[in-house]
Amino acid sequence: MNKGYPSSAAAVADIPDGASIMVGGFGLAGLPVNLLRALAEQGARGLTIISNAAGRGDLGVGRLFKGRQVRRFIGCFPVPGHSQHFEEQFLRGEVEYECMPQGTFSERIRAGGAGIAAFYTPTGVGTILAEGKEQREFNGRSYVLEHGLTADYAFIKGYRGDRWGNLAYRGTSRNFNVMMATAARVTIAEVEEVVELGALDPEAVVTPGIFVQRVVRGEVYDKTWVA
Amino acid sequence: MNKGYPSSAAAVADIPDGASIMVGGFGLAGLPVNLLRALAEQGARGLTIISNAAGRGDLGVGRLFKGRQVRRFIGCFPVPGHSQHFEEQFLRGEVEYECMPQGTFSERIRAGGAGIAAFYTPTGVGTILAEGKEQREFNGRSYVLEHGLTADYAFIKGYRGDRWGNLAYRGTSRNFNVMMATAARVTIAEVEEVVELGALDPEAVVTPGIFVQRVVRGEVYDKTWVA
Amino acid sequence: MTRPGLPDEQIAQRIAAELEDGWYVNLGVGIPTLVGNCLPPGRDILLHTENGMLGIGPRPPQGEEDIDLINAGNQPVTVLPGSCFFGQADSFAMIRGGHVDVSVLGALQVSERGDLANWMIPGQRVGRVGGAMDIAVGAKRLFVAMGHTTRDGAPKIVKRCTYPLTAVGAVKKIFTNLAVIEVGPAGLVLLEVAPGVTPEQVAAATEPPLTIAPDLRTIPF
Amino acid sequence: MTRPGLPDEQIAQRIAAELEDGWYVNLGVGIPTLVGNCLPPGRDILLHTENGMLGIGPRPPQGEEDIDLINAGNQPVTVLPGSCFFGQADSFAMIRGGHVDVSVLGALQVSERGDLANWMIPGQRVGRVGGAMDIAVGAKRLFVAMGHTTRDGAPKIVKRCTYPLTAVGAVKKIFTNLAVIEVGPAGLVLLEVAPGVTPEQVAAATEPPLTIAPDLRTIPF
Repeated sequence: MNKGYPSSAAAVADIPDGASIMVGGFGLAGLPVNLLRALAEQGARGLTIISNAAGRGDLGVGRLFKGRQVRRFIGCFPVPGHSQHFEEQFLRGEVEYECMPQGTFSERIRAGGAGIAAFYTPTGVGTILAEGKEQREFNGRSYVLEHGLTADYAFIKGYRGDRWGNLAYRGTSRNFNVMMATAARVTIAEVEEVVELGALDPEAVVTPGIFVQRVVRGEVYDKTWVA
Repeated sequence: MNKGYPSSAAAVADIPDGASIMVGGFGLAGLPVNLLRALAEQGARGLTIISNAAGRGDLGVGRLFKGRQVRRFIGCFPVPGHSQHFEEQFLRGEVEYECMPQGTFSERIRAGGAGIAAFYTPTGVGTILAEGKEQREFNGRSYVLEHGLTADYAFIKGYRGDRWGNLAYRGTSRNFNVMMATAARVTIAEVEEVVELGALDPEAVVTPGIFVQRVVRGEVYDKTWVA
Repeated sequence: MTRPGLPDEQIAQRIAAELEDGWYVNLGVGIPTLVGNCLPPGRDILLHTENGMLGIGPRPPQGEEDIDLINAGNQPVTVLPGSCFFGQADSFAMIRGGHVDVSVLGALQVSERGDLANWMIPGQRVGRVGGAMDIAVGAKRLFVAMGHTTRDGAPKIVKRCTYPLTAVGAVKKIFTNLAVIEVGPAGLVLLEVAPGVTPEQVAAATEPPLTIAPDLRTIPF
Repeated sequence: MTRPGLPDEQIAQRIAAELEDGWYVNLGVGIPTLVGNCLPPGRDILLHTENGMLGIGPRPPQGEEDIDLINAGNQPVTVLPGSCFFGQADSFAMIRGGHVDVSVLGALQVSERGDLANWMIPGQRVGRVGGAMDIAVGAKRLFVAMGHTTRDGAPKIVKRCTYPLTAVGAVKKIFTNLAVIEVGPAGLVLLEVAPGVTPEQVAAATEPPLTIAPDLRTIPF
């Protein structure tokens, strides 16, 4: 078993038009920049993008909006003044947008990966984001029914990975990557370093390889801090 | 902030009659033997014990059954021929028993700790363990509604811990400890070694201290293999 | 016109004084973030950030920022002895499961029964909710930190929120430039006023009626 | 009377031959556990144990057992390069989420539509279900490994299970001392017979009707 791919381009080559893709990362931490760049070049269109944010200028999933590759965005936080490609297309009615609370977003993805069809969360009760959703009381408190979320692909970024797909992260770069890895039919992980089997501390593997179908060493990381 | 307690006895001293207690461990791995011993000596009665197994002879929660401290057992797998104290009392009608699938047990505890009131799982559909429970179809498949589970106390065992309650584990000793830590009002962790703040690799902390209220170095560990 | 009462830093300082040893605290953006700069010495107060870290340390010196070490406001942070990391689902399990002792959020409006509106302006078409709704319902205590009125002087503490809600009945205490107000079962209670501010001034800047606490005091510094 | 057909080790060996490179496999107790001893060389087959480990290695030599390294059958295991550990909720997320390629379980009864009964005997009062129900519904493929009949010769492959069910319509293939049988949409299909065993013998030991596969073969060793 070797899940290694020679390049980001090779790892995303088969993604068809209309695919749904989860994209990890919060800020630049854990953002799979190389896979996103490769997908922009590959050119698949009509995509559903499931991502916390909607990109920052051309960065992150912003690049996919810029290239008009996205039909639908499921997320929580298009950054004001920065997610302009998304915003313009959404306001022109060219892109659909499903907005949800970040904890619900995280939990829906975890549920999708864990075979849980739906769950009751207290988040959002009494707000417009719960409108039209089933509500129910448990022990005198109101909860909203939310459904598990899965996707065709997940783009995630680890720090180190091995050929079985085991991943270790660094700092706050785990964020959405951890759940998204579990919830896609094909999870593609880019890592800064591919290491030998056994080189990762088994106590510090955060994403077990069972959740990862493809591993690629990301070509370029610019780790310069941008305020 | 120092969550350290001087002894297992001190850590369990305030547990009242009638308390509900989650107990981690699978086999001897991650079994909080010192806390259980202390609770047997402390003598609280009428307890609800939430534990995968029901003890092996006097070991594990078996000791609590032997001392007739338990009124109700919520679990998955009383070991045949080994959980005799539990079995005798259950068959005589002295102890109640709620049996559930291990994955449902794990997920109910995780949900309890995560503020999820209830969830739909495919496990158990069509079996006697789903009888009387709400069932519902999602995408053509049947699911059973299960509720989050919490407790007054959790007894868990880590390998190393610090005074903030951060815990690292060893091998297969994480098992139920990880979820149970999150689902009790008071989580009491026994560890083999209490280390300085910062001595644990922050990438390998499995139970963040936020979930732990008390930490104690376990007095005695017999790590001899017993077939 | 200069805003009367406390500057943002002092609102943050007043909130920080409220935090007890051993508390786990989540801070939103704006004034809440400033709370992290004035934690009372001698207490272990652990900052939680929903993007996956507990025990966040202060902003690093310029040039030492690390893109893999940020808080939910996308600001660089540092690691302390005792810090740890986790994924977002675990992070919101902490929040929604009631493990965070207090969250401090900014607000556009707070109602007299503790409803919070802080994520969207009426008519705004692009929603960006982030973690606010989860944090508002999940924390053991929800504090709000904000200017007492809008820049135009309109009350932000209102009978009913006219802005889209973040959570219903969630706010426990409100810290503003003018006052500290508790959301009690029978309505709002004025606990403290800023130095030089009278209860009447606070009442005039607040839409719903205020009960004045019998032990009303001036915010001490 | 000696049981005809294959001994348990050979049933396990036949199942092992079915496992493909890169598969994640969960093995129940009994015959399924033996599958771990005869994994085909040259394939990376990763064993999952629901108590929280992926990539379990063989039993250590006597005296080197470690109580912190066990499988779900409470047997000692070892760590391989590439192994990792996790808690039980994550472990069952793997199972229930359909990430495990195949699970092999023992059975008391299997019905012609793939219902599985393997956790309780009718009238038994102390239920001990363990992870069987989750594993049965969650694995991508569920294989059963068992003796073809009870010790008294009664069929264990039945029209309808009379024992309490573990899961409905979950079993894909049955491996016994006599045969390999597939649970197809139109009923049971006899794919292979053990050396020296005839299709008629298998049919006689099986309650529901068997369709004989056009390419029926003898289990090769």
